[in-house]
Amino acid sequence: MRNYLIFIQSILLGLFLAFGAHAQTIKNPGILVHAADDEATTLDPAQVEAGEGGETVILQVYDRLLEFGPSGPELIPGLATTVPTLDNGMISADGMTYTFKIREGAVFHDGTDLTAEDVKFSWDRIVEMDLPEGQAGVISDIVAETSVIDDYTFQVTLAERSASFLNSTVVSMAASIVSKDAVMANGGVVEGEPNEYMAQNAVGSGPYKLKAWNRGENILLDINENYWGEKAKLAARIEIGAEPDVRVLGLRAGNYDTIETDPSFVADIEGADGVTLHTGGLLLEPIHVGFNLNIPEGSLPKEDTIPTDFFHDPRIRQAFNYAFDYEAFLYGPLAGFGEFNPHYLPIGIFGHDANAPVYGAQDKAKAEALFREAGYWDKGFSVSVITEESNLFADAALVLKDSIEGLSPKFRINVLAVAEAVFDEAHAQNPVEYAMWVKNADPFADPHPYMSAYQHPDGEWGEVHGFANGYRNPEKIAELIDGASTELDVVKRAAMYSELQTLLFDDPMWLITAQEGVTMAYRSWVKGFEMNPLWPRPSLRFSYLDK
Amino acid sequence: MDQDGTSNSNSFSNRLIASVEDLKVYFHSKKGLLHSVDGVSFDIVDGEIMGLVGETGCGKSVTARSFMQLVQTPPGVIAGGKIRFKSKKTGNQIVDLLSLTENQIRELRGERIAMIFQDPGKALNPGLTIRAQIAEVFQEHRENDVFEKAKLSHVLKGFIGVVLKKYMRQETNLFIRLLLFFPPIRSYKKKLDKAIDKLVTEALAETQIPNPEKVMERYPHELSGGMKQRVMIAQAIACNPDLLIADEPTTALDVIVQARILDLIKELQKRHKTSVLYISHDLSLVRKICDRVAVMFAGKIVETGNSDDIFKNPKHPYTKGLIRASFMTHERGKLEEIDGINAT
Amino acid sequence: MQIKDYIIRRLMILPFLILGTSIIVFALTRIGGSPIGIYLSHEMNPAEVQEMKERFHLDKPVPIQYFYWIKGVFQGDLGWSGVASAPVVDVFPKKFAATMELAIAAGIVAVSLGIAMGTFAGARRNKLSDHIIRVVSVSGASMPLFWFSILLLIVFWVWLGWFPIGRSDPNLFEAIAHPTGFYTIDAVIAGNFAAFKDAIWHLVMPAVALGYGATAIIARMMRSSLIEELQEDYVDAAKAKGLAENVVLKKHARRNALVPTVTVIGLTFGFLLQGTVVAEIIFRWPGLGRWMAAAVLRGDQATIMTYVMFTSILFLIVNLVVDVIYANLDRRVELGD
Amino acid sequence: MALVDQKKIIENEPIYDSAFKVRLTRNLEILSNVLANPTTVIGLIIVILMISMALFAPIITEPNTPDPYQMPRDWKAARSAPFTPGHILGTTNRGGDVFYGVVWGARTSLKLSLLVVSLTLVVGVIIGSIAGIAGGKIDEVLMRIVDVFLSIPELIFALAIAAILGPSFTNIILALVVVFWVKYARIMRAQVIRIKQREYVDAAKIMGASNLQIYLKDILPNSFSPVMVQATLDMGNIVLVGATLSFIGLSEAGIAEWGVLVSEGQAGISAGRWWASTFPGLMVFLWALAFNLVGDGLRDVFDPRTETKR
Repeated sequence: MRNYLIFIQSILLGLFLAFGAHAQTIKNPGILVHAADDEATTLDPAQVEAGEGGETVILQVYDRLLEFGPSGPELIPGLATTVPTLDNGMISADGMTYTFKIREGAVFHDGTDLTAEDVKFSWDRIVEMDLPEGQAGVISDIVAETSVIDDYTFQVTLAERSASFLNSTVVSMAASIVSKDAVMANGGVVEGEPNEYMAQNAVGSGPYKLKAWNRGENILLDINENYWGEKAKLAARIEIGAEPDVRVLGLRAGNYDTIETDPSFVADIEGADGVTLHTGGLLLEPIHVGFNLNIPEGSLPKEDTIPTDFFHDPRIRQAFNYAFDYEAFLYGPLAGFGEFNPHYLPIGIFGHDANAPVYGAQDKAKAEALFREAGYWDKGFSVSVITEESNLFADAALVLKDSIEGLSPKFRINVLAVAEAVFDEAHAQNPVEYAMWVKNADPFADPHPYMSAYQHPDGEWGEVHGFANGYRNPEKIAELIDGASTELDVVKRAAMYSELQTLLFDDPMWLITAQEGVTMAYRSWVKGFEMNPLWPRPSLRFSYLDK
Repeated sequence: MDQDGTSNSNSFSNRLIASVEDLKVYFHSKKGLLHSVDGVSFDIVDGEIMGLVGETGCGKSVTARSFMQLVQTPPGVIAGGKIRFKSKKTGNQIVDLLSLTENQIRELRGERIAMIFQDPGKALNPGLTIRAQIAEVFQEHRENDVFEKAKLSHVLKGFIGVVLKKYMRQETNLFIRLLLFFPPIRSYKKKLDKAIDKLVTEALAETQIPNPEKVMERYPHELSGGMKQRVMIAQAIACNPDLLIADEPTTALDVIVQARILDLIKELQKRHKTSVLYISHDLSLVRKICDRVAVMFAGKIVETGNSDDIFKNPKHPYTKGLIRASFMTHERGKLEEIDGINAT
Repeated sequence: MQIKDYIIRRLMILPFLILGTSIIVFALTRIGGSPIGIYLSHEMNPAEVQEMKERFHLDKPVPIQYFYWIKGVFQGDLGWSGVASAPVVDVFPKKFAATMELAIAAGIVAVSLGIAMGTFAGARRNKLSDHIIRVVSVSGASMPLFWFSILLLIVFWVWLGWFPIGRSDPNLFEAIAHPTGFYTIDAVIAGNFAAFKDAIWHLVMPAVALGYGATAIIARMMRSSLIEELQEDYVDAAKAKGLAENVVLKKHARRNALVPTVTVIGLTFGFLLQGTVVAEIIFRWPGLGRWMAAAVLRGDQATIMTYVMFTSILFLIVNLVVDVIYANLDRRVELGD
Repeated sequence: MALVDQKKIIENEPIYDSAFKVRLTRNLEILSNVLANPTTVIGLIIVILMISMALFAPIITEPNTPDPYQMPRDWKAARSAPFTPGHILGTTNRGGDVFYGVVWGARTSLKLSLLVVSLTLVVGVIIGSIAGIAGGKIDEVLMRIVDVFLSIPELIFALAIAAILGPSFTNIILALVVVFWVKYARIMRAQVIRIKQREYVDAAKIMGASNLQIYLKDILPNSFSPVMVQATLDMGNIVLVGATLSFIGLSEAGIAEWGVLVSEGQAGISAGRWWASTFPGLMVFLWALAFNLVGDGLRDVFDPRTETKR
């Protein structure tokens, strides 16, 4: 017995001596440790979903023809040596043909040279594979034909004129350039089937090489010494799936250099020693509450008392928009980091009209009046809102619950915070079997994708959710959106979007809770910090950073 | 070693091996202090079989356990009295068993005073072989003999001796065990084991156990009740003690086995000239083997005397009742007992 | 009954138990609806969803799906884990080794500490040390692991910085080969002391957190069975032989008190295994538990199925082993049903 | 020696006397034995405090409308320290009042444990009784099913089920019921088989009692003590497992439940906001501790093995 005690004592003493007192110097020198939220599901540009963990890696490991610069939406050359414009003649006068001069001397990680052939192959590959989970549409919706002019010249012909081709297609992670040799040597291209090799390995030309992917643990990136541009200064390690609290604790302890942050963390990070909080600017992913105007009969949860055409009435949609406690959401969960922005053109995007009318503040009287007018004030209603659990979306749903239930005791909102997969499945149904949900938009650099995806009556969501059933004048809205997308005159285009915003104020299809502010926490020893919300999460290019 | 000087030494005559004087043992229980043994005095004459009789719960077992300081304290309290004991093999020193230190009493236990328990099924460790259990006695008290028998006396001094002694006293730790694994200590250890085997076999043989080498390797649950009690006896007399305390050694056994065990105890007692304190609730049994008897009732001795005298001429009413009660069982037992003996 | 017969009988029942478990678990996973969600994104259209369903046979009736699953199991295909972005079989061995390493470490902590504490307390019944150990052990069994782990994390990782979280320093981890998957053993094989120290270092916090509850359970059982044994006649008989207190305690009483404790140790294994889920989440241990937790939250049913099945098989085998050990240790009982 | 005699009388109590009076006196004695253990009494006091807190929750704090089991959220007062006016134990990240969560969490826990224990007890006792009384093939089949359920560690099983059913408090209850009934079935079956063989059951049979009568009058009451011990222990365990499931993220959003609160509050600890997870965590601990202490006390009394020798 005594032996045990002595043993334990000596162990504790040993521990203390060995690790009790070590100085607070830069931890993990030579390597950037980033704590991420999600595991990557795939590293294949042809398979990766927008906004998914794999994009974080693809951004660092692969190159694209053009990139977004360190801050803001301006484009800088990537593998293409110049950004095509009408002026330099690389965009044809009709706006249909784009020419890219490919950088000479770029080399893939496997040692092979990068040529225009690889570029064409990469673009064609994603269209040919056309994986349901991937983003083939980013290219196939807009590109009619790709061609190799010579070893270092690549040309694209569009299907129709587009104001957003460069800053939504060319820079997309889906348009990353992969090594043709590597793909052909490992499974080739098969329609409708993922390429397992590419999903788990990365043969790109970017500043980083994939060293190891320990699932559920970390992804290790090595510096690509043969990079054509400025070499990365630090190797990188992405810690996967760190819960918010672990991320915060790790950052405070100096074990992590950068962490994926959302505004709800700020209170936990502010004032911590050796930690810098980068704020300012806004993310381009408005958090929205969706209304379903296309509810299949008998599909709603049994607590719901609303009729299926509940949201066809614009007054009810307006009433929800008036009832929401924007301040509670912005100053509560978002900790003040963000903007009131209740319409679907985010601040910072071309076409956003600061003078357009917005909801922005809770107005219970107007909400009550509209509910009375629509005939639900005395009747009351109960409706379920589906969301992913334990994140800002759940908070937004709870604020919605508190706002609506605070209006009248006859109103009930049931928050169904479900697993991500359940949410995704519910969300992917057509028609969706829930009346409301909370989610955010995907970021774009151009107003058109927002408008077509989220407002157009025949757009991606408009079709699924039956927007045509609810708009006071769906034709007018469709016409405006379509017109703006092909309008190359900047002033005219801006006016069209401004008009749209006014129309959509009177006839809202979403409840935009807020536009989330940029918050990014990193150890103060990290040098050269740059972030751009247009880069995939966490909006960092590790190669810029040093410590 | 006699703790108290002159006053009592007079009363301890040379004839005696042990003497209990005004022993008081109490127990704390939920319902108050229980006077389990309340002023008991009796002597055990050297070489005799002394009987201690009384019904279950009257305090006889507690008295017996007091000899070895085996009464659990708490809840027990030794409230007073002395148990004086003459240790023949160490120059007839007279000691008070109750006031010995833990180490002192340990030297006596198993060596000078041994005990046979009521239920051999419970008193043998179910997890150890018979060999291991008997060997312990030799390992503890006969270290020199074992070394001599193994012809290893020469290694006793020095490092190897220390290791082997630790092994004998079962004070091994991981380090010692590791050492024992390597030659030459390993071979010494084997020799020691062999010597112990021999001693154990001899002890078992003495209790007329057939095939002691095989029995030795068995576990208690593989043996019959009678065999187990023989093992207990072998273990008790292994060191040839001065005083053997037999606490109802036959109660848990059936009648035929009872008789054999009784005979065995008596025979061994004669051969080794051991004194025996024989505890029983059965007066007729006691009469058969005991020279003298003390009758105990409710924590007190009510009558002491020659066993035949007490049986023929009981003075205390309790004794009378006890005799009447045991007479019937005795008669029944006797018939079966005779049959049993004839049959073998 | 002979031990051999008993084992054979139990081994014969084992496949049926496993089959039963698989049916129950599979049925349950399908009650909640199709597991397609993990493979979908909100941007897919119905045709694409249908395509995904076909890829994973989820367009078939449930019994057929079960058949596909069983068929897959026999072919060494446990499905595609949406959480790990890889086939379950590819990821499983690594995670399994990590979890086992943690569970075994915690088990070693629990068994050695539990037996020591239980013996210590039992031998000093109703003394101060006994009371302290009793309080510790009762509180251990009631302590929410998630809470205790958080406290450890705060104190030893954030405040004191003594112990790291995660499983290893990735650089050291990458530096050695991993033939067994047990990082400590791999480090020994590689003869890399730094890696070995690193492995032990990372194990300390989760193993202690996880082991605490089990320690409590074992200590409690050990204490009560030791007290029981100390009241047996053979203990008095051993004392009557003149043996030292320590020998009586260790060789006689403790040995027998260990017998019922062994069964509890078997149960403790289940306790440890399920505790890994919480401990691995909090300490970022890249094992099965953490994977399972992620799978649970994201509806990754291939992983859930595999994990539950595997855990229960492991649990059954451990229990069988424990029974056999128990039978070998305890001379008083014969094996029965 | 009067005490010894009394002990003998208790031991020799005629076992076929099934009269109510004997049972009552025995119960009273059991009660006094239970209360003799100070740790049990401490446990009992905590249990009573916890349950009163749960029962009087609407009086202690004003219930949130319309759903009192939802935390009242004052978003703008999020992350207030303890002793802020109106928030004696501070607030959570969502501005939920921690004191409200602690109090109503007790009610949630009581609801959870009572529902699960009573449901599992009924299911388990019925199945165990059927297996024990019927014997033969029915017994064999039922026990194999029980074996299958027992072969999956309970938290993992509950986790899997709760995950599949989707995150909600009701689903946690369901999952725990599916997992916890087995123990009762096992205990009950063993008891029934043991008691079936006792003399008084034979005696009752000879007296012409029907099987149901025997079951209700003799077997059921006499087999209840181990079931009750298990139920008491489970009252604590279930809250522990339930809180763990909530912690992992399987409960409803915004509900007043201790595990949810700990999980919500853990990130704040490093920033010095210890209160949001410490108090609810402490409550889970105390709740489990109290029921464990009482359960242990009961087991000590009911289980003759731990009765100490003189």
